[in-house]
Amino acid sequence: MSTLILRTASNYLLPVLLVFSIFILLRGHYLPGGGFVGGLIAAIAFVLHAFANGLDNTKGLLRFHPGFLMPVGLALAFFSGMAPVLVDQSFMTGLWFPQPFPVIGNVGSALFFDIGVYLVVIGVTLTIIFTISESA
Amino acid sequence: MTLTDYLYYVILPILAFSVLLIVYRFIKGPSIADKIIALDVLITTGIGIIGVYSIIHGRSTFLDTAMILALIAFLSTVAFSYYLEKRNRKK
Amino acid sequence: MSSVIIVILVTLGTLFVLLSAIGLVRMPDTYMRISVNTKAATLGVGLILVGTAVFFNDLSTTSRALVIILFVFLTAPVSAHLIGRASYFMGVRLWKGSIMDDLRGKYQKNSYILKSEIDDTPEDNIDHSKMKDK
Amino acid sequence: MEILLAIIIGILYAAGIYMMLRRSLVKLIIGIILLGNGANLLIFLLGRITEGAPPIIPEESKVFLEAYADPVPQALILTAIVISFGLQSFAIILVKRAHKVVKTDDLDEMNATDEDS
Amino acid sequence: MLAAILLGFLFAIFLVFTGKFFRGKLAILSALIPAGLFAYFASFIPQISSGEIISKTYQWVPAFGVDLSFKLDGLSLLFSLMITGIGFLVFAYTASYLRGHKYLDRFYGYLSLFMAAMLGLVLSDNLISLFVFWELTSISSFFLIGFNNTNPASRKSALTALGITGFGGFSLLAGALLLGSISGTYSISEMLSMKEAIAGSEYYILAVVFIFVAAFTKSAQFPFHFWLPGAMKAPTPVSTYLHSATMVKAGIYLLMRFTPVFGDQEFWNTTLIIVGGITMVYSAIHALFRTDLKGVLAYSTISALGILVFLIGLGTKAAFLAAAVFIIVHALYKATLFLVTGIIDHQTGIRDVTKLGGLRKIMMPVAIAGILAAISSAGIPPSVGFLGKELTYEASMHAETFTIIIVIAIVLTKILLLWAGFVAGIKPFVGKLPEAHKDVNPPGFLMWAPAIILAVLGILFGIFPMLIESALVKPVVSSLGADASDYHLALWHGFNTVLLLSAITIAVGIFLYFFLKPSAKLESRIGKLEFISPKSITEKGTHYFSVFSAFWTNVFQNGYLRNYVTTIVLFLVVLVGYVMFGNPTVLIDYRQLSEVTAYELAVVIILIAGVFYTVFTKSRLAAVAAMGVVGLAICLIFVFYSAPDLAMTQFSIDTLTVILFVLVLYRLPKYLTLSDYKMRVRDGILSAALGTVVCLLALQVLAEPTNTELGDFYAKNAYILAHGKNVVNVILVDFRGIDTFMEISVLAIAAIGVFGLLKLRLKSTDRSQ
Amino acid sequence: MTQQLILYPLLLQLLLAILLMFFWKKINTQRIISMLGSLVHLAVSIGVFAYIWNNGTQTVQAGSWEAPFGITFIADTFAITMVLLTSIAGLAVSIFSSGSVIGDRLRFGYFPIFHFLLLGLTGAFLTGDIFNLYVWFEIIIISSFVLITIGGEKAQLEGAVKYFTLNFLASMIFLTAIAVLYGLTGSLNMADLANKVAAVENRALVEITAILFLIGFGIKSAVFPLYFWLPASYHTPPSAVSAIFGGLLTKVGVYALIRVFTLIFVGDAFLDQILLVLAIFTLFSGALGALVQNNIRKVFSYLIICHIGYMIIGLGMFTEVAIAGAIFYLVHDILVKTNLFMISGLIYRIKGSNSMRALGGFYANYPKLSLLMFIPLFSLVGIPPLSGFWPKISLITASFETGSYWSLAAIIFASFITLVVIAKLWAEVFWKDAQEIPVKPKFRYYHKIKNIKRIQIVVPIVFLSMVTLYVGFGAEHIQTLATRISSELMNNQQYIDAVLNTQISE
Amino acid sequence: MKSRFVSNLLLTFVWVALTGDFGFQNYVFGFVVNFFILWVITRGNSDARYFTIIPKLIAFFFFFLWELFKANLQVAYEVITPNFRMKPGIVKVPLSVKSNLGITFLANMISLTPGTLSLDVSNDKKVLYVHSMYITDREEFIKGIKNGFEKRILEILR
Ligand code: NA
Ligand code: NA
Repeated sequence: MSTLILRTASNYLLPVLLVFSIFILLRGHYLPGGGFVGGLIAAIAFVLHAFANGLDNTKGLLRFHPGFLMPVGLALAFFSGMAPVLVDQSFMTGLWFPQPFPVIGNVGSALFFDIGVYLVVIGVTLTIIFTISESA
Repeated sequence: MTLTDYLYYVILPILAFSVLLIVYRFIKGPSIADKIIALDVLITTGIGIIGVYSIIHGRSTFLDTAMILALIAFLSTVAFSYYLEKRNRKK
Repeated sequence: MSSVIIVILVTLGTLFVLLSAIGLVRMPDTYMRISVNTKAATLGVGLILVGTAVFFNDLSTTSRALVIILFVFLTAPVSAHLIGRASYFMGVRLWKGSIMDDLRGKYQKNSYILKSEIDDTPEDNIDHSKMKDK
Repeated sequence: MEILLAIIIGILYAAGIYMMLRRSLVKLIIGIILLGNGANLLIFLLGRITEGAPPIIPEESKVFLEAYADPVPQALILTAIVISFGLQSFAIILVKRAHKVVKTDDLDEMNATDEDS
Repeated sequence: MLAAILLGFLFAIFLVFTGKFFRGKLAILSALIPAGLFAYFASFIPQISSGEIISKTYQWVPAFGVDLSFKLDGLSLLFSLMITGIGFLVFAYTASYLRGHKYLDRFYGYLSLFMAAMLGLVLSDNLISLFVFWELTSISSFFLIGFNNTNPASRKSALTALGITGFGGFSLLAGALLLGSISGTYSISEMLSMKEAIAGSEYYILAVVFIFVAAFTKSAQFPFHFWLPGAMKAPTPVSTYLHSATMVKAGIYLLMRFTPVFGDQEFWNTTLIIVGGITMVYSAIHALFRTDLKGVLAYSTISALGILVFLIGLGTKAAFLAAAVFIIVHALYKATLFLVTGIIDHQTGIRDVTKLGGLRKIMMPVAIAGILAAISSAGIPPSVGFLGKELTYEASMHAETFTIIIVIAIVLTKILLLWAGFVAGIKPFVGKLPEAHKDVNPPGFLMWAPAIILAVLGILFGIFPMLIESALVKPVVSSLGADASDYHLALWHGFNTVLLLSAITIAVGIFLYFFLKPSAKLESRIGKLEFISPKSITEKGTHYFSVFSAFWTNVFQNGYLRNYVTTIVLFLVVLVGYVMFGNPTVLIDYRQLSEVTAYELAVVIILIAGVFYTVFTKSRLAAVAAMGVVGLAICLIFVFYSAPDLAMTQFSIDTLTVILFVLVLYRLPKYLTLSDYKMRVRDGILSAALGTVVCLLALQVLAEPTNTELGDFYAKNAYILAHGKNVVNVILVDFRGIDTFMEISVLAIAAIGVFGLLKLRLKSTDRSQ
Repeated sequence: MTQQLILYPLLLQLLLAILLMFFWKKINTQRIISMLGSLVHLAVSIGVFAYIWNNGTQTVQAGSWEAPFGITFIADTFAITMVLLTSIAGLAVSIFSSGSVIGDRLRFGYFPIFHFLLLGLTGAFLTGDIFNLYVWFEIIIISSFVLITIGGEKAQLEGAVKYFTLNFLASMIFLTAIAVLYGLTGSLNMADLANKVAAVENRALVEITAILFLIGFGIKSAVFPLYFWLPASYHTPPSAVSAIFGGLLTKVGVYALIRVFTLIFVGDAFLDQILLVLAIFTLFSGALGALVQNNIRKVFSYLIICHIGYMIIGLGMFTEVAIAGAIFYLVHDILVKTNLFMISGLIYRIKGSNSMRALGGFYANYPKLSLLMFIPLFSLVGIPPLSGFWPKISLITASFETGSYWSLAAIIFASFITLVVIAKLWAEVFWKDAQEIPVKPKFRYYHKIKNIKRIQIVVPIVFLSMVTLYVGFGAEHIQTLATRISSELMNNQQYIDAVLNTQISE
Repeated sequence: MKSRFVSNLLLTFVWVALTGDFGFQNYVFGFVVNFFILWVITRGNSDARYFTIIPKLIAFFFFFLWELFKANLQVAYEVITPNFRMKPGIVKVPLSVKSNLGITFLANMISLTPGTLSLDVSNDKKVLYVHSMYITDREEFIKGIKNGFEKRILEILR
């Protein structure tokens, strides 16, 4: 859509939404949120940007095909699930750093798993929507 | 009457009534734009309801949902407008 | 004390929301319905959320309430603009009591390029007065 | 409220199937979405509903101090919603492609693969 | 013994890989296999005639109680010798008959496969392994009948034969398993010792019926007989080997094998007499109306098989004796006649008996074989056929009931068979040689020698019956559970009624031969009755059955998605409704349910309004927007009932769905009102019924006690063990993390699918690749 | 590491799927990874199978959360047999795909999705958690949606719309059933459910739940009157896809039915009766359908339906013998149906058609291939001693023992029609003279493609035919296996004990 | 480079506000998070100055809130009284602000105040089309906007 107002607004909303998405991702273990919703919000930020600025501009921002995030995210989830197997524990057993980290709180394999979810969701949503837009 | 009772028996019913009015407009239309704006207002009202509800139950957690509503509702309006523009252009 | 503030804020907010709902039902054309709602509901919800912030009276809730208000105020006018312009080129008429329409003949059909002056290709532009009633 | 929810669920199931029984591809998708919502709400309801007590442990505590809603149905529904979303997005695109390639929106005209024997 | 049976299989497999060497001159070497086997089985004659039974068991599938146990007694020895002996001649004959044929190696492959299967069948003592071999004979027969597979008629006959014998096969399987269930064993020998138990079982009749169907189909008994004339499409060696000498006798073998188990029961005897009787008369009459030599032979074969069934049904010692002899008789003369017919066909290209004559001038040895076989077939002394006929008459006259009818039937049959034998064995060689056949080449030695050998044996055994008496006939009778040690085969038993009947038979038969010539006219006359024949009834039945199949298939698989959905939903509603309303104990408990508040009511109302609007609006965009209302309402319900995570997710996903819809929608056409009012009402009722069922189900479940063990465990351990406070999220990433992992995998797969659907455009040349 | 053993087949497929996504456009690399990976998977499955065979049922608690709180994975003989069969069929189809699926499809994620499908199957077999089973089913169906539409040809899309809708409906019914089950018992662990469902007093509700599962799984396993999606779609995708679908997709539905009805909903006469009736009609309808088809892939599709009836009838009769028959049939059917669809692909490669009317002359022109194809075709018929014959012994015996004569009639009827159908197919495709089919320009006919591709197409057919021959001639082994599975299933307490009495190791 | 740093700092504040944790560690963490985001969207800030405006915006916000409240009462009166006394129409308002941000800001402010709705900006950015419910006089109306919101916005932006 060629509207200046939307274009301007979306350019400001993009970083805000991305910050918000990471916020939602990291707090998910304590409060509502998590990788899934976080990923959706990040994706929505880019989609909004694409609506306003055209798909090519948004793709230019990303510099790689969003689909690439899917295997990356899945691999991250896979290795966070496999890590315990390497120390002779059951698949997807939570491994935790003994001390909580500042801000994020406890860091463990579950967090990496959630980040994997986050990446996959971004990759999936953007792949779907970008592909449709391109072929529309 | 406590604050909770006031919110529960006065405020929420008013908001509920507003919701019904908005849905009336949604159904009546007549233009698709009316429906879209009604949906938009409905979601905004929903944020208000969640705000009041979180006071009643003393759980600020519900505001997180309201936050998502506020952010994302915008996108569907954008999408609808995008559709209307594309559809008209196609003709 | 805070309880009184909350009641005032929430009541006012709720009334504004109700107002916007009534406005949505009563206003005679789409543009005015958009116009009324963009503010009344926004303001109403804003007030309610301030009330919420006051109620919880902690930083995390307050900041969240503020973020919501910010989002709502940031997006509502943009939404209104998008729906309003879409209505115009979809052919939604102004109310019969309207007194002027400076947009007439300014939107180019199909491309929706909006001009600041009427140019010499009127047939390419959107003009509601030339549209047939449904 | 449970009764109303049960009725809503019934309506969602009925509406979903009704839409799936229409001949339009778009209605088919809408039906699928409605049915999916019905199923999710059913899990929610049958997991028993609790008002205003999200299963989130209070900040200062390590365990719940008061009543909380059963988190299990919520987790199940979250998974189910996301899966449904995947299926629905695929279905929407499938319908788009099918419409383009088969050149009809009428499901009744999509019966070549059953007939050609 | 296993090796003897496997030899044929191994040779068949061997041929698959080395076949090209056996297409030419080396083909004759194949005959060494049946020859060797014949010698092997012949070496058992002394033991068997002295009353010994040789058995050997190899383990195969003990889990099923199936083993490869073989038993060589009189009955199986006779059949083994026939299989290998005639097999040897047919193998040799084939080398000449199909000389230079492109697929000669395959033919030998099938033949040896068949031979092996047939040997296995007659030697098996385990009923299941008998069935295994039984089916293998059907399959190898399928390939042999369809050998000229580019000919549609050939294919059709092969299919018919397989269809009917296959059907019989399943019957045999059922019978075998039923017998196994009754007796607790599949060993036929052990079943023999349980004769009383089996006969007394409530399943006796059923088991017998299963065995009958198997035997009757295989041995072409009325009304299953018609596959056999059809099977004459096969090359003549096949007709000779399978369809006169061996395979068709598998049914006879089965009946004989089970005579000691099932025999002496009224149901058994009566059925066999009736079926055999009808078959022998019916098909003997039919033989009269054929002009094709192979047709004549086919019907006379069926008739002969009928006689055998009939004799088994009589169930007396005399009958068994007659049957044993007649099997040998028939194998010898019928095989000869087939070989002869094959030679005629091969040399002249004609099988129409009305067009043949005087061939003795060209192929004297063949003529001799034909005439000798005809004599044996007619039961004219001193052929072995005379022996057979005498014994048959003897047995018939001692039938317990309806003796007169039985005797008349058998005499009539014999007269007609005499005619048939003469037509096939004599008529082509006598009279004038047609001009067209003046230049016909005489057949090679390999062709006529087997015919001569068989024909001569037919006479030889008649003159010297002691050659077969103790070696073959008596052991067979004792295998059937009768003792015939006091009986002696002889051409001359003095003047008696039997001799009189014999004389009448021969006289009338020869008279008939001179007065009734086969003609196309006669053939077309019987053709008019064809519509009531079992064959055409079956064909018609098959036709209607396929019409019905198409109907049934199309009723369900009619191409309309909505009908499929209707069926499934209807099925669900009916089944669940049946249980729900059929159980009065199911009650709804309203007391436990919570009250409704104003805002909840409002949300419910907008939800319902949204749903109805979605369903009934005529605008697609409005429907999508209305789904937004529904989504919001559900989101609020999730908020009210303590599920903020759910509310967030639900709302985000709804929004994304809207975006997807919107991006796709304007490419799609507008709604059309496609279904009529009636259909909408019908669908409405069905949907409402489903909705009601689900709603009631939900309420009933709510009335049941709850168990929150799972949630409590999660709540207790979420922070302490899993270091999280949002229990829902902890479940998602930890307690049930695999669900989540797979859920994102679903998303990734969907995205790949969408990507492919939209981006992949096959080049037109790549379509359908 | 050994205690995680039973997860290895699953994790390996997951790893393969993810790894393949990284090699998105490098199709040759994908081919090699897929084939080698499948080979390793087979080796691993054999290893795990041997372990289970020797050491009995094994369980793993994912995330180390004790049952019934975490997700349980359990490999009893049944599950691990299914995993093994999946890996056999998977290896065959992986090789076949390398040779027969065109590059364009491979460039759009064919192999990753293929391995996701195998992952879903493996997961569904191994899981001991009802909701987790739902999730695996979803992996399976979304993968199958993608595979059935990949390439987006007209017929594919038409079939896919129906395939999607009805499978989605099945998923929703499954989900509804889970909702009710959770509402009744508050549990998701199948072993735990077995105990809790038995304790529910309101038997009518239990029966309704069972019916919901029956219908949900029944749609997936293509039982009458729920099978419509199958004949509408199975012949439309590339034959490699049909092969894995035909072999395994409906079978996972059957697996779930058997699992649920031997573990959770046991001993309900009404349900057994319904199962029997459905099975009889399934046998009947599938047979009639196969009889009237002309496209060989459609013939096979209807035969899939028909033969599902054998397995359901075994479950419905519910005796140890009957279930052993069902299991044996399952083993046989997976191998043969996979092979048959690959064969239809080979036929298509050779002649460019799958229509019986248009085909012909195979026996004259391709005698060795014909002979090869003979093995699965007539194994399917159950010509003894080929594989399809043996389970009928158990099934027929069971129908005598339970006095279920309708079952007997249906079994024989279906066997007979299968015989007729395959014989007819043989006569048409193999015996009949070669027909004139217009040559498709640029079609990659079998005689035109590279040798390596031809090998990739034929080798899996030979491989599966050999396995099928083993099943037939080594029936003793398979029957021993089937009997062991059957007795494990009939004694569900051992399953329950294996799950609920597991010691959690730290 | 500098503007990037400023943006980063401002977003860090947004982060801190969102999390409600004003500890030093959270600032550091927020800075890292936002650094990452800005890295992802390198191209996203063609208007490099925009973040410097935020404080002024917040001041403006409170002024605006009052305007909003006042004008809302007017609409409220209109909505709840039976008769309409409106004189609506679309007016073309020439623009003095030139920057995208300024135009957007102005248009949004106009929309948020009662009775007026910014419909669209011409592609040459010269005029803003505004729908208003109460147009007594076209020139008066244009003047009101130009002297009110536009003037303040121009001040803020300079
Ligand atoms: Na979450
Ligand atoms: Na908004």
